[in-house]
Amino acid sequence: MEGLGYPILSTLIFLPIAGAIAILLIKRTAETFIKWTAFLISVITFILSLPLFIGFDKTTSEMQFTETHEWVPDWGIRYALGVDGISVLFVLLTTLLTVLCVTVSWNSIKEKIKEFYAALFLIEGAIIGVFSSLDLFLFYIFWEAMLIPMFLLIGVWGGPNRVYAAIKFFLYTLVGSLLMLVGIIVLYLNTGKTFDMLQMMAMNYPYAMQLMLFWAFFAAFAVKVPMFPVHTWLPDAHTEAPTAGSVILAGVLIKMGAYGFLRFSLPLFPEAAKDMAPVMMILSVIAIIYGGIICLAQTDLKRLIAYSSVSHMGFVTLGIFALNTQGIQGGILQMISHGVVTGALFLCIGMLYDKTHSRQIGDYGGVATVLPIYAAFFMVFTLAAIGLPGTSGFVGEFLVLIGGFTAWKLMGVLAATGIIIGAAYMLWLYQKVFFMDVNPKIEGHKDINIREIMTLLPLIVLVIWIGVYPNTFLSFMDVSVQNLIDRVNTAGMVEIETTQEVTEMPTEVIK
Amino acid sequence: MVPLEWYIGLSAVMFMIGVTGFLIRRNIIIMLLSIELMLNSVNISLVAFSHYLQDLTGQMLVLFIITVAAGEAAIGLAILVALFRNKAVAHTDEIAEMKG
Amino acid sequence: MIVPIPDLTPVTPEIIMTVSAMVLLMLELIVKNKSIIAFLGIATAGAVFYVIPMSYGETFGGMFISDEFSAYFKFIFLINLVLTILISLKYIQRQKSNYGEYYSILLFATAGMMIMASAGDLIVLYLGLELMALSTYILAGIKRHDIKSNEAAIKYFLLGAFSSALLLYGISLIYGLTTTTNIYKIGEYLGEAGASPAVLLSMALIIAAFSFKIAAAPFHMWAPDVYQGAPTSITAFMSVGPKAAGFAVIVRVFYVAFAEVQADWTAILIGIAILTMAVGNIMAIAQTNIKRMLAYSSIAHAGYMLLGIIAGTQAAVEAMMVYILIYAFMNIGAFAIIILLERGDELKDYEGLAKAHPLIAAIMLVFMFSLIGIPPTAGFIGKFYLFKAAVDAGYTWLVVIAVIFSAISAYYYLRVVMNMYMKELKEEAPIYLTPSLGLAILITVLMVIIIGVMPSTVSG
Amino acid sequence: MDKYILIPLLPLIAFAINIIFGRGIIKDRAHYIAIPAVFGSFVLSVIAFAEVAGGKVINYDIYSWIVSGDFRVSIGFLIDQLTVIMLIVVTSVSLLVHIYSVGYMHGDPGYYRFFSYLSLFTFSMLMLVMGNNLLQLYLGWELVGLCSYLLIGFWYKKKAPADAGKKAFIVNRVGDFGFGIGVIMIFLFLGTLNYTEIFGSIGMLTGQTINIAGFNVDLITVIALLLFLGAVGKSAQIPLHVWLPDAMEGPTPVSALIHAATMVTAGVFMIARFNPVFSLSETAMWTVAIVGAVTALFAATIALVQNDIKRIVAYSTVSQLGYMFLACGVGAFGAGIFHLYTHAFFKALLFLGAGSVMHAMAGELNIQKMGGLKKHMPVTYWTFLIASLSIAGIPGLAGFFSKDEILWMAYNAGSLGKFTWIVGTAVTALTAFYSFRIVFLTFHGKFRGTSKSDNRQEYHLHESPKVMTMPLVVLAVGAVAAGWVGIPELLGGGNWIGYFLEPVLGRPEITATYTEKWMVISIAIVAALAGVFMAWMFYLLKPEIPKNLAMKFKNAHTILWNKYYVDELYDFAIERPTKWIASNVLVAVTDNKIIEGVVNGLPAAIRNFGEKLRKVQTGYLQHYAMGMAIGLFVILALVVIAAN
Amino acid sequence: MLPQLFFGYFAIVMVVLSLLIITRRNPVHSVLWMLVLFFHIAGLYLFLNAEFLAAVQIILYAGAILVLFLFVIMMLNLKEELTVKRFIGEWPIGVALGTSILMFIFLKVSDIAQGPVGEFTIEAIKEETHTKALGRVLFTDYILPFEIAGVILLVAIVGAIVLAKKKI
Repeated sequence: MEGLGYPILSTLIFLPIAGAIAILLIKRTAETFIKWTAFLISVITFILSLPLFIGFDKTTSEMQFTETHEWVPDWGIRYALGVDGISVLFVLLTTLLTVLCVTVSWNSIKEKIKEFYAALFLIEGAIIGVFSSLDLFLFYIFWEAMLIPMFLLIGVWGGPNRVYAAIKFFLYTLVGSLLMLVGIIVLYLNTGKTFDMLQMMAMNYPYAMQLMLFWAFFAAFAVKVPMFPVHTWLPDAHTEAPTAGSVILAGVLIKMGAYGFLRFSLPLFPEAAKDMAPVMMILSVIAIIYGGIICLAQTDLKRLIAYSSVSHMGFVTLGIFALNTQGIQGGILQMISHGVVTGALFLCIGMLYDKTHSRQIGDYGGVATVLPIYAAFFMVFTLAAIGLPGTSGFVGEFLVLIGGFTAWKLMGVLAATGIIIGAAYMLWLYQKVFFMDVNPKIEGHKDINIREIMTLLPLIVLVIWIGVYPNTFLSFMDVSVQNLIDRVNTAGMVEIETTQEVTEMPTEVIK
Repeated sequence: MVPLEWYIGLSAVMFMIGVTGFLIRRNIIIMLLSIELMLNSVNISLVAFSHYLQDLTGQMLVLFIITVAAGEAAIGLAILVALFRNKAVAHTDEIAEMKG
Repeated sequence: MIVPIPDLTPVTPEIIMTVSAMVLLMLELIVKNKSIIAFLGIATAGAVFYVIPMSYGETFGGMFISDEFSAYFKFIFLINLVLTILISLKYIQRQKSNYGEYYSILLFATAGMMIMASAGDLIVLYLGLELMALSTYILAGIKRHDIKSNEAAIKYFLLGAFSSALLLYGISLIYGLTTTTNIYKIGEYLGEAGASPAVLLSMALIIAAFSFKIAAAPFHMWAPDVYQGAPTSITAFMSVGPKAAGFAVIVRVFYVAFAEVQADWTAILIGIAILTMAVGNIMAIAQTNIKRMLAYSSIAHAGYMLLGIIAGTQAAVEAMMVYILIYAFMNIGAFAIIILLERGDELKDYEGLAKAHPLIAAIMLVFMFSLIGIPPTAGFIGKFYLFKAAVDAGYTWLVVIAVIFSAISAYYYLRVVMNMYMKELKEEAPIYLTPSLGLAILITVLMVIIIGVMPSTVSG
Repeated sequence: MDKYILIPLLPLIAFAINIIFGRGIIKDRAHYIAIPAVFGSFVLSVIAFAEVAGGKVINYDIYSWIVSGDFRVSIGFLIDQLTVIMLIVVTSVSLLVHIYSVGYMHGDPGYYRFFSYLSLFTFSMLMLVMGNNLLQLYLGWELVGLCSYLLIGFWYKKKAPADAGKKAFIVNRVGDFGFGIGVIMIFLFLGTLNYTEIFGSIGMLTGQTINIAGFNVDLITVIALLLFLGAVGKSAQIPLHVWLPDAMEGPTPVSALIHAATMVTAGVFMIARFNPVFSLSETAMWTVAIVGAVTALFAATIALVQNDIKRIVAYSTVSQLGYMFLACGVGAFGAGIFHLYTHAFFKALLFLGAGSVMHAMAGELNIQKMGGLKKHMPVTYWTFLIASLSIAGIPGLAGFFSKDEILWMAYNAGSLGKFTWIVGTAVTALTAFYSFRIVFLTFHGKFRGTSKSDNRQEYHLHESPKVMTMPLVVLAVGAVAAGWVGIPELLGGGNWIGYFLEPVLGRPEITATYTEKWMVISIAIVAALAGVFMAWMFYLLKPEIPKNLAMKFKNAHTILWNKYYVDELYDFAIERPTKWIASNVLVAVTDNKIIEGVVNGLPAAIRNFGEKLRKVQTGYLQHYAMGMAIGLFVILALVVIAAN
Repeated sequence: MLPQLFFGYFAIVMVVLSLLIITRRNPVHSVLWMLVLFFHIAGLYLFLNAEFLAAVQIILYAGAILVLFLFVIMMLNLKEELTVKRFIGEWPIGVALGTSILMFIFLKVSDIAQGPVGEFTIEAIKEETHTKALGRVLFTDYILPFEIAGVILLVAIVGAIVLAKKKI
């Protein structure tokens, strides 16, 4: 960064990775030491990420904290990092959630502890890389590299059906990503052999190509989001992953898809995005309603939350493809909120699971009697999940609904039914688990301890903060989102100056 | 004067007889013989070409083919001997332990 | 009559290689410790490596060409040789096949490959190919007390001889059509005289023969059996060397000699490439033996490599060459791990490996992900380079097919990872770690990661 | 001005303190924090009232809440005549309920929780009424819904309260769905959510239409009806009334505060607040009026046969809310608010009285098992009686004046108004009947509960403690005197409240004559008295009549007893199909069969294909050679075809 | 006319011999028929003015390679060999493949366009004698392949020893 004297984004990416290696070098038996090292690394990373929050210039849509180095000059690949209003919050969310992932895993991970934390940090580094890459190649590297540790996280430390879930997760996302890779290559060849995202955004691609590339990128992003009908990996992955894995998955990983739409699909293929927006909105609304109703039939806590993520992410994509300020800002805020809230819900479920080793809703009941503090925390997150005003869930959802309604009234109305369904399944869940007679299986358990309270507290603060004063966060993205919308709206109407000649060898898209 | 095509035709027929022999015989030694047959048919066409094109390259190649054929036969039969030592089989369908 | 002495500079590497191989043969009689022979082999490789850049030129009336192209392939052959020797050292002892000849035959095979890469004449090409082939037949069957090794050798030998016969028939036809066996002269002549239909016949036969060498479908069927039956070190050697040599001659023969009929052979190779990717990947899924699985995987990789030939641009050929290099590292690396873990080579033998040997499992993981093509490993860079070149040449649709197959491939590579990391350890897993093997693994894994992280090492 | 921020803030602070420190430090002393806070709010409300009465309207923003592009919403206050009336109602009833709860909730393990929820509720309700924009209203709206949920389900260990809380929340959400869309539409067409700006520019939309499923519908009507849907949910009108009777599972003070006096009236408040919008759409107005009238009648009929004391009062609340909507629907927003105001006192009193009875009866709710409590708990009896008289519309009491105003306005409002007037009058009689049915069955006659010998329930009968009776007395005063601010000119009053609210709510034009007004009043009085008389006859004079009637009109009784089967209808038409679809279609078919079928099926198919292909790889050399030959054959075939 | 008749005889006999080789049940018979075939091939070489190759064909092929085959056949259990199946089950497919590929080749070869004529006319070779001409070319132009061929033979020898020697 300009005044800080150190490359903050690189630090955020490589500190966790270095940390992962460091942890691997610690002796296996020194468990406490491993845990504290992990905690320290995560906290330092988080603290180092704070300058992004404080020093961010909200008045410009330019990339900030940029770093550029030549990497593979022959292929026009640069190591270029930077954040703007769209991505900066995700970086912060990632660093925050990682800290909480470390603390929540304190006692629940008993095997291969150091590998676990190493995987966690590798994921963190890769995800921050995804959110801060300004070079498409670099972006893709991080995007894919994240798969490896996540695959292991689910597959090694997950639940009984973890292997299936891990492979499903991997293959699902890989298929999408590889199609995107082809798209990236086509894009690269048509931008004058560079992977510079800013340069690409300044280009106008032919419509037919835009359309094809839009779907190629869609394949990758829709799977990650996940949009209907490519969502079925999510319930399995969430259900089987260890708590920290679920938190990372729900908290930031699936945001990568929606972020991809914002960062690539809209600015790179504006005309295609505009034309395809109705399709995307329909898919989003299906996801909202489908994901919501299907929750009513779930018997597994994590599975329910997973399906609710499908529903909530439907709001996000709806907002994004509403292609207006409220929609997109709402979408982003909803992502942040969903990251916090669903992350928190998974943390909570993880804590409960640590005590009872069951995720079946039927095994619970009367938890509020036995674990009142825990119940209170869970209540707050439940309320945020159902979008109660004053909590983070409301602002994003409401803005999305405004945006969605403005863009297409019918879809706005249908999406709004999501808030009824949302209340129905979340309250049903809360009642089954926390109210009524105490299930003998949970009798006698201690309430959550101070470590767990401290894990959840920051998220409560965020939930309320976003709900009560969302402008802190909205102001980050204001200019960037406006810029993005201008880009989409002017596409095809105004000839945007291209900074570079179209390549000397025009590549045919389809031969 | 015999047309070149006749030689080529003869060579092709012999070659394909060799191929067919290779494809249908179970006995490894006869398969080896089939390969020799194929090589010889190639030789015939090469010598014919050489003669008609008034160029010695073809005959050179024939020389090398004969040499290599000798080497090949030696190696092939050595492998066969090694196989016999372990298992007295001489038919291809009896050496199908690895498959799938 | 005075026989002019031809310029020997371009053939120096081959001469060193063959002479050294002969010396090793003789040393075998007097040296008890076979490791010394092995190290001499490595030293030879070093010397050859040193000599290659100085040997550029054409000699023997254009029969032998040493250029950058051949030098690059020779470089791959040498890496292949060195790594194979490193992983063989103790392994062949354990396999009770510790003959000194083993190393000299390896050297002969490498010499054959080098001759192939440099061949400017079909006769030289054929002889180089036979030198390589005969050596590999021997090596495949070198565990002569082992029925599987015998079986592998006999299958490889018979089918190899069959494919050589096809090649020869093709050569004889093209000779008849052009009165020459010189690759460049054939190209020139066909360029002037135009291609008669019989040229296509010859081309078809030669494609069949070369497809056999690179194990492309439907000429691949020998590969799984031979890879499985041959000693693992030789499997590693075979999966890279002959394949790379095959690609070297394909490039030279098709781009130079058959340039006139490029459209035709491209069309055929597209079909072969798709079939190869399909067969390799789909059948690998059904495998339970890891060597067999890697055999099918190597078939599939040949399919990807063919993309580079099909695309037909300079960049694409370069990409293919880079891919082969990367493939050499990751594939030999994977085989090295198999050697290390001589508990068996069934997939289930890998269960719980991560628990017993976390580092080894992690390295295997790197190789597997590299074979899938996940960044930041070299496998991704290779695929990316190749796909980029193919798209640039207009074969987007073919790349999409390749991409789908490579997604399918993830399934079986992941099964290895899954077995290592997500299954319980059932019995003790002894490993045979020797310094040389460790060195080989270290080199391969480092190269896989370095190329993956710094693609500029290969992008030039 | 800044002092007004304290009105909602004080309860919020109390909530925060209680919820954070309640478990550890405060425990049973929670009321020491909650009551002063509410009292502070009350005092400030009175000050605000004085200021507004002095002709001042306070409207200011505190901070920008959500800013996104041209969407800007603030947190801010609008304190005008309507608001101050609501402020007084909310803070005073809340204060009394707080005090009452000290006694009522004494010894409950969730004591601190109860008070923190009450504080939160007070805060939310105040935010609702004080907001100067629609979204803040929505904020309060949802938050009171939350508090309602929390407080209904306060005794969460039992299933019924937990179910009831959930039901309340979800049914309210259905209303909020419409409300939310209404809010969005207002923003979409007017570009603002601020009240003053909305009311200033709503006129622009007259005549505009919106296309819904091919029909062109008047835009303002759509907006108004969407908002009204929210009100229907919150104020428990048909068809979303189902949650309110169930909500009686909560502690009685909650029923008094939330489900009688304040929260449920938020719908009425909202409609009154949006009178400039509603006034522009006749369709919307009539919808409101008819829904109100039908609800009033419908709920009153159900109340006739129920036995649960709180449920009867709950249905009475639904019915009275119907009255208020009726008033709004005929354009008499002032009358609606007036009734809201008086209703707050007598209905809170009824609930608290019922609570007092329950307290004495150890939780017994069935009025058939009560009787003769008059002598055991005189304060409760007399205050309850006053409330009943008030609700029945006995002249001189608060209920009489407000109800009379509504009936008169309905009569005044044209032909459809006449219909609503008839319904309203009928409901007056019914109201009087069921109110006194409670009074007579509970307090008069002989005790019918468990006798001394077995459960000693009767032995336990006692008057409630001072802390509980004192609020009853205060409320009784309200139930009597609250109406006096609105005595119509005809009866010598000045209808002060009507004029006070006129700047905000306006007043419909009076077309009917004095004679007609006298007629309306007298008919209402007669109806009320008839109702009381009938109740006396049925339950004190000849107790066998009800049974005979029930036998005679068995079907009708069953329908009323089962509340017109609305719950069952919802269960049958919505809940079950949804759950069925969720598990039998979405999970079983779409997800597991179709999508997973493809997702898992494709790899499986590839694998199967691989297994099949393996058979080709037989291990026989010849087969491999044949493979090569076939390959060569195909290539040659292609070459031949290409060449020809 | 005579050359054609001569060629006709050779062609017919060679095809018949080839068919005999691949169809005989007894491998020894096949080898012996092969021997006859090799003599005919040598005759054909003579006919094509390649007398050195004819000699090599007899000496090397007939004299060395076939004898090697016979040695190995001795290891077989000939009695058993005479009772078992000769062909694989799918032999018709093999035959069909062979014939159809042959058809394709004929289709193509029928219009074969000869390459340019080289310098070694029959007269030139006759003048120099075939063996000398061949030798001269072999040791000048084809010295490299010659050397490689030598290495191949070396490898073959070594390989044969490694694979076939009894003592491990």
